[in-house]
Amino acid sequence: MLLSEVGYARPASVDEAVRLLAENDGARPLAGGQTIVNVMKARAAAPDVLVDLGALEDLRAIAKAADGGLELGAMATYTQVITSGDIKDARPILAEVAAQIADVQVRNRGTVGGNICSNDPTNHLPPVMAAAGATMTIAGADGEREVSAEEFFLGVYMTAVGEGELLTKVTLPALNGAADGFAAITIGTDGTCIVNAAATVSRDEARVALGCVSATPVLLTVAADEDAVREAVAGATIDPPSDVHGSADYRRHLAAVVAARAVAQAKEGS
Amino acid sequence: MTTVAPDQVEAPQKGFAGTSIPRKEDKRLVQGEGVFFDDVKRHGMGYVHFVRSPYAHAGIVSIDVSAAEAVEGVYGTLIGEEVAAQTDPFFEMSTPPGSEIRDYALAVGKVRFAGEPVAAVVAETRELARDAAELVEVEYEPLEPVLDAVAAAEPGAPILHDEAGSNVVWSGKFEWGDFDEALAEADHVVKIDRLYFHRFSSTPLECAGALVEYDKGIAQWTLHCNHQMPGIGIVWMAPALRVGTDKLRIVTQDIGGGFGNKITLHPYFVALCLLARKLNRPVHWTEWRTDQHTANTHGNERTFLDVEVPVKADGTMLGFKVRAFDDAGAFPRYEPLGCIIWAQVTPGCYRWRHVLVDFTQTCTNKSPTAPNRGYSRMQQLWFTERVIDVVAHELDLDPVEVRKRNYIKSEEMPYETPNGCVYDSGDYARCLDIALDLIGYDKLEERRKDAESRGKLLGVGIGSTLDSGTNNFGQSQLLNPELQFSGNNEVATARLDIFGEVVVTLGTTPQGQSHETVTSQVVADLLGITPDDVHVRAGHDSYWNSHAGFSGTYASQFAVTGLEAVKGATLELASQIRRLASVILGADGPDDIVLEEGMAKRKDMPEAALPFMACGAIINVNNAGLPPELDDVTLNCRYVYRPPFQVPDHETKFGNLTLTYATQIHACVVEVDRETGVYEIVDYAAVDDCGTRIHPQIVEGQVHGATAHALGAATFETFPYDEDGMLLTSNFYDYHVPHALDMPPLKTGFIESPSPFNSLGTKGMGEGGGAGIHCVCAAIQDALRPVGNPVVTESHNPYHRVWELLQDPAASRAGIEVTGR
Amino acid sequence: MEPVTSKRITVTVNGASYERDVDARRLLVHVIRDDLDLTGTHIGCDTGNCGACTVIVDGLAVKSCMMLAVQADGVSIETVESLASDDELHPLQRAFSAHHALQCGYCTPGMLMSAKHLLDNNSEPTENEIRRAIQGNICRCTGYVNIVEAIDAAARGEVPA
Amino acid sequence: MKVEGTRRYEASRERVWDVLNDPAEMAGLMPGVESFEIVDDTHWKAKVKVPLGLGSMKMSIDFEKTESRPPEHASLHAKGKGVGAIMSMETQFDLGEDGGGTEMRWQADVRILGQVASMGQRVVQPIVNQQVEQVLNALDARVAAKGGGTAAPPEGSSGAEEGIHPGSPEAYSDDPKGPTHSA
Repeated sequence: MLLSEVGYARPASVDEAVRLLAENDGARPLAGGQTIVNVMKARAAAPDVLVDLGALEDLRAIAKAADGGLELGAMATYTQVITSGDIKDARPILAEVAAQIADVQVRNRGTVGGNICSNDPTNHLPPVMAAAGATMTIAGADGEREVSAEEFFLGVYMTAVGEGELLTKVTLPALNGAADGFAAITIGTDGTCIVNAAATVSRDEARVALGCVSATPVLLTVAADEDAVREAVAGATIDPPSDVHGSADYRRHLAAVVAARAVAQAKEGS
Repeated sequence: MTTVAPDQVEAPQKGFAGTSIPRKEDKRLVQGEGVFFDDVKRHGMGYVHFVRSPYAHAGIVSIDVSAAEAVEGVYGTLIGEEVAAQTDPFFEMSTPPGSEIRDYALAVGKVRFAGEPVAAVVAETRELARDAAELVEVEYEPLEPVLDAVAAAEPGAPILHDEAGSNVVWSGKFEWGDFDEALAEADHVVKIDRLYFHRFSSTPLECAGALVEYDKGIAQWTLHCNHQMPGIGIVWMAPALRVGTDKLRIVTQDIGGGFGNKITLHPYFVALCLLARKLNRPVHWTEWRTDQHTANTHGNERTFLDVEVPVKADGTMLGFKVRAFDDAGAFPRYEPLGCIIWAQVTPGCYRWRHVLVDFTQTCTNKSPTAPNRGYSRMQQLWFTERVIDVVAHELDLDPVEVRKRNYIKSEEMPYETPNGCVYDSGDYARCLDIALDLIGYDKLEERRKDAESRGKLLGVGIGSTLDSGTNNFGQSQLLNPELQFSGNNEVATARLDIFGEVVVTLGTTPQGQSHETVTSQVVADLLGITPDDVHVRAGHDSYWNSHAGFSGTYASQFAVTGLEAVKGATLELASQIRRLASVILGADGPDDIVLEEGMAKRKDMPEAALPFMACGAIINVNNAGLPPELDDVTLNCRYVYRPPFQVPDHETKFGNLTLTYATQIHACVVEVDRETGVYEIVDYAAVDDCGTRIHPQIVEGQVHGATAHALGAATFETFPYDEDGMLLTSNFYDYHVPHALDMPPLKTGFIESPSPFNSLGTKGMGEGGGAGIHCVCAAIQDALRPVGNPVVTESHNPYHRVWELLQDPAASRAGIEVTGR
Repeated sequence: MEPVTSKRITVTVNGASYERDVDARRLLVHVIRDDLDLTGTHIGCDTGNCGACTVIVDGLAVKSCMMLAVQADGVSIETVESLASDDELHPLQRAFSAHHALQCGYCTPGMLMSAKHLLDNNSEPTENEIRRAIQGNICRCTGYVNIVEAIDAAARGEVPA
Repeated sequence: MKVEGTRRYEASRERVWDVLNDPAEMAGLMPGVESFEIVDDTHWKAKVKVPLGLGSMKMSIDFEKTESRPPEHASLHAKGKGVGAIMSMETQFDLGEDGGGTEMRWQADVRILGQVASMGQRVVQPIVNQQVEQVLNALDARVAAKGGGTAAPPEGSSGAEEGIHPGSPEAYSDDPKGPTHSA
């Protein structure tokens, strides 16, 4: 409950934020704080400097992209995602999944960027972004670069966002007839995920991303048919953890179940 | 035979008792104006942070606090050596070897569970205290931990307490009736090799803590805290601190839930007392959630081995035999009392007469256990309910019918159990019928088919629970004949102040059980005033002199001991008012005076009336000329209630261990997803019988809350340890407490079987919710019968456990054997 | 600007403005309870799960143990102490008492602020919407039965005077 | 928590052994090492600031070489003390001749005690895998630096290799070594 001493800055612009992140050893961005503050309470790991992104209003924007896809500001909160008309039109799965994350209080402050950059293996959004083929825009000292979801997630609490860099935007392609699905087995109703999976189905091909079974989402491209999906998951190289909530075998079995259910939901939609 | 002669029950005239009046506690609590210990602040107070052991079992080679003490803003520290020098070990209740255990406020020489406090640091701010705590250098010499109660009893197991030379805290045999006769008479004997009740806790939302002040002038401590059993707390703390009991003033106002977890706080509080004295400054300690899970008390963890149940073909149960192992954790702090408390409900709700129990309690390198809601009785009741369901299924009988055949009948009440306890009143079969009706039991087959059509397995389960209330502490002598504890008591004072206001103080420590409100109802009815006219002081203060040895709020006893103490003090006050008014108004005698609307009136001439204000004024400020026969009238009455107990017989361990037995019969319907083991409670009913209901809404609230604890434990809540002795659910992230979306809609019903053993007919009823664990286990076993008839042998059934039962039903049946004649 | 380890913040709490120097590492809940002595807001866990510390910040229910005090510079905070106005209880407070929606009262302040946030945004919530609104508020005494009834009654205006 | 695997090097056993046997080299392998001190040829200490994504964990680690049968087998005991965390690790390296190069079979049994363990097993397990992976990558680099040629892509059953992208932001380079996790 009692954090170690930490430096704090609240920049007014993205450039200033990037500069602070680059110039200060051990600096980490502070978005909604719904993960990093907990880790600091346990003093399990501690950043030396927190760069508070709260003042960067333009990172909160949610807008339809030119091609009918979606542009989500990294600081958009889950509550914004749940209530956004653009998202309901362009990519309703985001609102549906955001509504299952934690509770009202966390959703009022937790952000899209925070969820995918903390990349806790049980987080909801990394698999959704992987299945949807999202693109992450990362700002750095020498301008912005784009990284695909496949390349973005590197490890637990580790993504392609490097020292001195900042995720500013997530872009999702237009559905164009495709449809999304998500399924999870959770601890209690809408609790922490024991296993989850997201799927995006276009025509008869499914991109399925498995969560909670590895340090990062495991993406499979397979025919959008239940047996094929189950087989693909059974053959996938995953290394699920064993813990209080389930053994590795249980998670391995559930991965096939939630993958099939996510694809089934997507097929209904498309 | 020690049946207590039932005295005549005065049905309370339909006054305020029996109605759900608005609660007096609410006004302050809904405005955030309650006073919980962490809200209390003192000028110059230091914040305490405990340095805790990362090891489950290790020797302490050295502790160096110099770096911590050098930090500016750090007021001081405390380590085990100082505690061992300045205090004596806490009083141990057990017989050897358990009695040889030396338990101090901090670890001395050795650490015995991960999270055990090794040193304390006091600093100007909360954050600085934690920073400085990280500078305390402790060198450990890791030892092998033992983490299973059964293994701990085996020769060669690592020994926790070298001075005791064994991990056994207490062991004993209980033999009632004639088990061999039962075997001879039985058509079948059902054997179950292992049943396991898991470790968990009711985790009150407010963690433990205290602000402790030391008054150097009178060498006395004041503890603003949330201890829920101050009477016993002081009995442990005073001798350890080598001071008289009056040197420890315990003050509580609002407590954020207790459920038994705030009974054994004495080690922490003794450390705080030493610090307050050493630094001559108030010290303030707040336990955080992770500290509470890793190092505060847990509920009983009990393993039942080699169960044998002789039974007739028609399902009549004759008795049971079992070897039970109970896990006390690193230190027996309320234990070994749990080794006898289960005997309050030996037969559960059933009429079997032949019992053989071999009971052993051992120490393990885990956090100490202590009374957690349902303490030791819940474990025994779960055992009897599991036996009923397993035997019924193995003999292809309907568990509902087997219950009805074996339930103790209401006409047999008061019913004496095989070990001499007396079930005062109740109608179990009728409660079961109400519960079955509430869940639509007769339409279950249709629902089972509908569920199957959706790929779900439907199951129904019953859970019967007795909530034994008001302990006879004489049962402790069955563990250790030399113990000088027996009976029970509670205290209350009632007085008329100078302006005629009725002021009541209690000895209890409510943590949400609405004592101020329920007390005001009883007092109002007895004095002919309204509850608003009764001022019940909030909380507990040992300075009020309204407490005794067993004061506190625990073990479902307020509705009996608390209210009887209140009734005793109020009747004495009423009698004194009538005697005073009789003299002042010139009536023939006190019996000619009646108390109505805050007045003492002559029955024959109601206009001749003395308002309470006048009575208060006369005695307090205007008492010249009062006749000598009123010399003892003070209008300030203290009453100590003692329940009618005898000391049970040491040899046969026979005798009445509790005064009242409330009943709760629960029934639930679950739907299990065959593919994932995930299950949902689709229907739930709880039927309660706690004798006379003083405040029905409050009784219902207790039923809802206790059921939520049970459903949480049945599916989500567990305290497992890894092989290094690390607790795997050390905070609310992994220890999932049910929230509003997790709870199924609860249907409730009730009947009232007044207890003949106290004048109000009431029964303590806060701990009957364990039935939720029993009925979920039964419902899962019923649902899975079509897929291999697996047996539910554990109290905790998370989704992955149900999936394992679905995958390999035979594995769960390996320990089951039915021998037929 | 360069990172600092402590900072002066200005925050409006229940209509009153406060200025305090706070360490960057200090949680908002500790400032509310220890520095501003508004002890109605409680702490029940150390992982942001229990919601006992729920307050309303700029109109949104948040957990004050999951916010650094420095993040609250310039915001307006409502705590449980703001619900009653000159001794006239808020409808939710009266409904909680009428329906016995509290026993120990430790979760009640946070529960009331979540309920207020719900009714501020949804005047006719269904039972499921009520349960979702308090999903982040753990209660260990009531099993939530009476809390849901109380919030429903307050929403429908059926509350004793 | 047991993690194991094999690594192949173009270098001779003796060269790989030179790295494993030299405390100065071994101390430098730890992720986020800030300083180290050689006590004697079987004992050394290192102060590290392990990067864990959301922040770093400071730890002082004492190493002791428990077994040494050059050039085929070495085993190491490491005990780390950090803020609210105690780490104890037993590692073994077995070097076998494999054509011109060396095949190293390694095993590590890592135990984490204290507050960090409260972050939940499902997070601690992958984090430990990531750190072990970093040590092996640093070892590859050291062996290569001694003229042993580039290390062949690792295979092995350990969780460390599969499913986890070995790179991390600190060591982010354009062509990440080893298999990316996602197909």
